[in-house]
Amino acid sequence: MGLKDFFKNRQLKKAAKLRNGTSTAGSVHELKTQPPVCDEVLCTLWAKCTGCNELLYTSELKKNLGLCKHCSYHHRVTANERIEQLTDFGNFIEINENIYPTDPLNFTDLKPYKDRLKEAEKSSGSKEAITTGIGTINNQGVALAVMEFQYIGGSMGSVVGEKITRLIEKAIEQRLPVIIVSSSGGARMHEGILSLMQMAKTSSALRKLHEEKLLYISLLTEPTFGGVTASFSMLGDIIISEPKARIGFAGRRVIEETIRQKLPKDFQTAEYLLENGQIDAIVSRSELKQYLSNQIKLHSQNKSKASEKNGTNKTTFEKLLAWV
Amino acid sequence: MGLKDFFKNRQLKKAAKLRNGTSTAGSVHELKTQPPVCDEVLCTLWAKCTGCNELLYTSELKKNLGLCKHCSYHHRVTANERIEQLTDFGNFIEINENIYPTDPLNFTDLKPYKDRLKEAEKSSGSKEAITTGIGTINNQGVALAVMEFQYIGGSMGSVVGEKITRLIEKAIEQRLPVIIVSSSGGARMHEGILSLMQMAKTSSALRKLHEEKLLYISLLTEPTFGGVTASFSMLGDIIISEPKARIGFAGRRVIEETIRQKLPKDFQTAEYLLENGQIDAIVSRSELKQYLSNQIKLHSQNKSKASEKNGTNKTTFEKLLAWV
Amino acid sequence: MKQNNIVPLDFEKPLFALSKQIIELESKTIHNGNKKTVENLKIQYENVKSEIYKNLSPIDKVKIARHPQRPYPLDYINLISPTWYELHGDRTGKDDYAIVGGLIEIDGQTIMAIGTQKGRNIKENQKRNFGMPSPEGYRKALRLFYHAEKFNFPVITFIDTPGAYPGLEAEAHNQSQAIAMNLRELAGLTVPVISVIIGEGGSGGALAVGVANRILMLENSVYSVISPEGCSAILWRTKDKAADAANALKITAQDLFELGIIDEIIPEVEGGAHYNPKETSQDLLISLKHHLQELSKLTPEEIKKDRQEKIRTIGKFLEV
Amino acid sequence: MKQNNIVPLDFEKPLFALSKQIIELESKTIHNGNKKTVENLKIQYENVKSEIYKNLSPIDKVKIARHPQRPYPLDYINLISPTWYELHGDRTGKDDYAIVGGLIEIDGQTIMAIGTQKGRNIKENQKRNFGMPSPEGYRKALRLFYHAEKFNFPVITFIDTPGAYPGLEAEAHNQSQAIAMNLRELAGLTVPVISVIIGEGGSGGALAVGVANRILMLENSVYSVISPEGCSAILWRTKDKAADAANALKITAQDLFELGIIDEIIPEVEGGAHYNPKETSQDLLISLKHHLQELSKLTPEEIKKDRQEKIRTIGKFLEV
Ligand SMILES: [Zn+2]
Ligand SMILES: [Zn+2]
Repeated sequence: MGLKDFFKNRQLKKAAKLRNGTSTAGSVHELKTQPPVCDEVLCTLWAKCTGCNELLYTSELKKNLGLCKHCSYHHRVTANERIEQLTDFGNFIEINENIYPTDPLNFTDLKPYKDRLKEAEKSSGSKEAITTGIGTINNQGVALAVMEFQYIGGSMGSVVGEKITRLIEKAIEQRLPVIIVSSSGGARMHEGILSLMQMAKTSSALRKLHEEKLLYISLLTEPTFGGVTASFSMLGDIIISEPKARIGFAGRRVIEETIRQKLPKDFQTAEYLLENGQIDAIVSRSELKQYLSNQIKLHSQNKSKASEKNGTNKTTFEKLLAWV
Repeated sequence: MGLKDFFKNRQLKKAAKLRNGTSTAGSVHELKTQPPVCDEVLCTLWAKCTGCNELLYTSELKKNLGLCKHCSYHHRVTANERIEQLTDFGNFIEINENIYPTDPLNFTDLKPYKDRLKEAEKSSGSKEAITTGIGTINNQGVALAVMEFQYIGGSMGSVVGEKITRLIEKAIEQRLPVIIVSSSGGARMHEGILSLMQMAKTSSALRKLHEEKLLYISLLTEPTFGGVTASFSMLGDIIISEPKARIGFAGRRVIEETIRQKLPKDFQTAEYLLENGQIDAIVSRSELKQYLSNQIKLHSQNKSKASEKNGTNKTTFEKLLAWV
Repeated sequence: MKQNNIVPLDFEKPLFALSKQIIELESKTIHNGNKKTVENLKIQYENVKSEIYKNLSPIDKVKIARHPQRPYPLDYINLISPTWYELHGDRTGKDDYAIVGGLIEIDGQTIMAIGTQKGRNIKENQKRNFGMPSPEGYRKALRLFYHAEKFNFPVITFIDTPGAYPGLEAEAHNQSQAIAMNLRELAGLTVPVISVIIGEGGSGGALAVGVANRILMLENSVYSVISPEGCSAILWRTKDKAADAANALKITAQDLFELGIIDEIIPEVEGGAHYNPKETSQDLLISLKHHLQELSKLTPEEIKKDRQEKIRTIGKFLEV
Repeated sequence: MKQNNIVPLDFEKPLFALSKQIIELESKTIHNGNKKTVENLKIQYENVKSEIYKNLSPIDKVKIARHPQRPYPLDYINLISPTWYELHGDRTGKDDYAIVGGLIEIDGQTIMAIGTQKGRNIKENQKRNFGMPSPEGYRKALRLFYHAEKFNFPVITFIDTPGAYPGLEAEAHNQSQAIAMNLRELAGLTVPVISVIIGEGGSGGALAVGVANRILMLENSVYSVISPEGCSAILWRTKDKAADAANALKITAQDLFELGIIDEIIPEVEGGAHYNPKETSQDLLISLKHHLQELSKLTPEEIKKDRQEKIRTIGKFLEV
């Protein structure tokens, strides 16, 4: 059995498993019924490492979570791959998957926004720049959002804002920790002021989450910029990043033009942010699931002590499904 | 009638006025029954301005609130003078005036601490490095503390900590705004760890005041350093300073020795602090009473709107006396 | 007809030329009877004027919004309040002059006023960084928001900024987090917050002091996710399509009102508020009083809920 | 008797000399029967040892507290917890390595651990600034205090610092305010706070992470309003009277226990914790568990009140 078949098989199994479990509105996540979506680099037999230029088997790269075996460079992965990497096998169910972008401003630049949306869906294999859902990480329930950079640069328009907001609301309802994996160029200009206001909307939802004292872990990945960094991404109780990811508010070029000087090479890297007190830790993708799992455990065990008598603390995926 | 007689007369009048008003535990503030205490500079006929070296009539200087008429340099004034400048004529009553320092560590350096205390009382005319009490500022009640730098460099030992703490507790009890006028070299070494802990004690009291949403204005005057700056002085809702006052945590010399470089001339001045975002405003002594009065009004009028029907908002000193 | 030393914008130039002609002709014709020509010119002037100002394009409004003589927050504060006690600093290392904050009074009530403040000349703009705040400015604002909540002061923010400053130190000091925290904490305030876009509402840098119960816009102000120039550069791949971008982005007060983002448009005098700051400020004051009055009927929890619900509904999408 | 590569302090030198003598003699006398001399020397050694360590002066304890091999916060954290997730940064521009903070576990309970951290060598000390925190370090700690309160984590602080850093940037960034805010906010926390002075408790810089429900001190640690050297320079007007100052200031664990400032003295092995960090850490852990257990019986409000009342009573004065 080739690797591709293996993946396909595995996904079909998951899909079956999920279908049996779900009887409510939430439908099974796209990932589970379609073959993995690859960008041009990853789908050819060989890929060149962005970090060290070495040639890598794409299949091997994929198996290795997108990490280069030579230099550990963290290549971008799709939202679906990320979800697969982080959640327990088969234990993720997408919510609010039927929210689609519109063209509220009737926006046209060199090309109509409507066309861009269609192209983005086709090239990214995703319906918008984010996937949200409920799943488990080492048997602990979690509300998870993962941004899809391939979809118009992971830009935040009304759909991204709405999906994140609903995910947070769901987390509050179900007392779940929230994890958001960011990767974005910022706000989506084509939706004008409406996209700007999604910064306020998501932050306002996080204010409620904060008051509810629920954990929010923000994971920053290559690249995270603009209105996304300047709203939900920087509001984590714990903020972590993958190594070498570029993160900032303004783009490097804009800053260089403004201040008329060259910026240091490591400027706006995860390492720079750590040095400048902006993030809690840099976590390698290979340790990410364990890290998140342990943080969730550490942040829930004191509270759960009181409710110990009520039995085990573990979240079964079946319990979660009932909530969706 | 000479100026000195005028002052004396005025004080006696105040004392009489106060005595008539008070029938409770609080006793009349020292200021009202003793002649004003002058340091060497102020009590001679002429004084040399610290700011511009011009010669000034000390009597005129005093009348001018300690400000040089040539360069506006703000000369240090005693706690009693400060109280007189800020509160309404005759409307200040000292509280907790019968708390005296002891020598808990039996401390002796080149001289016993006990001797230093006696000398300090003699040279400063004050019983400790602070005077606290209740008064009115333009008919608005206020809990006021004024530090006396002449008393062992305004250092904070157990008495200063206790008096400030009690004043804050009184303010909470009587729903009064708090004003603390700082002038201090820091903690009083001769009381060792006990003096250090006064930083925690006063800050803890301010935490309660904060929760009670009562206004606290901190006025920094030449000089304010060390454990005083690093506790109650920097915790004002509003923090203001007199012009050119030197304020900081570590002393200039210590820093120069540590970093082995000369410090900028304006380092640790009020102007430097304003530039560096540490204080709200620099207020000239001649405008200080009006400034404080207006801030108190601004901070009380929204709340009092609700209680408008209950009649006037003004605090009579008689009301205050009943609380002491 | 006198332009009060107002610097004309490009589209106003015909008007200024006409005005000059009339004035010249008038002084010449005092003693000969050539009144008819002047009368005609005056009629022409009025026609041109109403046509120009009736048909302002979005990019024209951008120009008015950025007019160097446009009133700034401190001008409005000065015109609407008898009191102004500025409060300075973030308490941790800097006083950012691109953001001003302090106490004002409206109807005997204390208000926390915050504004993004541009400079009037080069020197002042160096100090105020052309109205582009640093993280420390946003943190100063946050401190003052908390202060306002503690003492039950409604908050009014006056917004006129090209955006948050894109600089090295700004990034090093976490501009993103400073803005994000303001968004979150503004959403949670239990005192009324009213924001007024008085000039340029520049993206996240404006929103960071603009999460409010009521958002008002002056008639000729604009509010956008990105500057027309920036949008042009990115989407049109040229800097010359700013006018097109300004159209496409829907950034005028009228657009935002129609999109349901803002609550009220404050009228300006013909040509813009800089022709008569006093009049505009009085209209603004009336509106502020009205909204303050309305919001004063709500409990603290209701005020917070009102704001959060307002924000919650923003966004257009299709749900199937 | 083996000194495990411990660097001797001046007053320990006779002991180290004896030890060396014994070891040399022992190796020589294995084959001849000169056991008696060795026995005598060993008895002498024990006598000298007990005399030295029984009569440690305050300044001797200062030396032990500053011993370059003394265990630091990260050593204790490593020895008492299976878990250590360090959390970095103040979120506004700097991660101060002179203060470390993160999550540990004790008895299956999550604890927020904060420590002032010195470096072991020159390079590490450059990074950690000899354990002297900057304002950013205190603000990182404050962020973590709030984090702890939000998630119901007790806080344990490990204190070993000469004091807050007296530097230009530290003043520019408002060292005073950073310390003061920590004092105030620590006083208000509703989760248990336990502080352990494990080495030098240096003035306000130590107190800024030391306002606690329970204050523990290791036997040879010191806690003072000013360093003995600083006190000597100011009050004796010479740097040579540090020993006298150390006496006068009452800075040892025993002194502070008698003054009612601290709640418990954790014993160290003879000579100091650096002779056996493991043993000291186990004693510390037992004590921490005990106090955590006790404090867990209180409600959040009681925890806060307990701390505030403890602080409230400190101070000696005469009231007539
Ligand atoms: Zn590589
Ligand atoms: Zn002078």
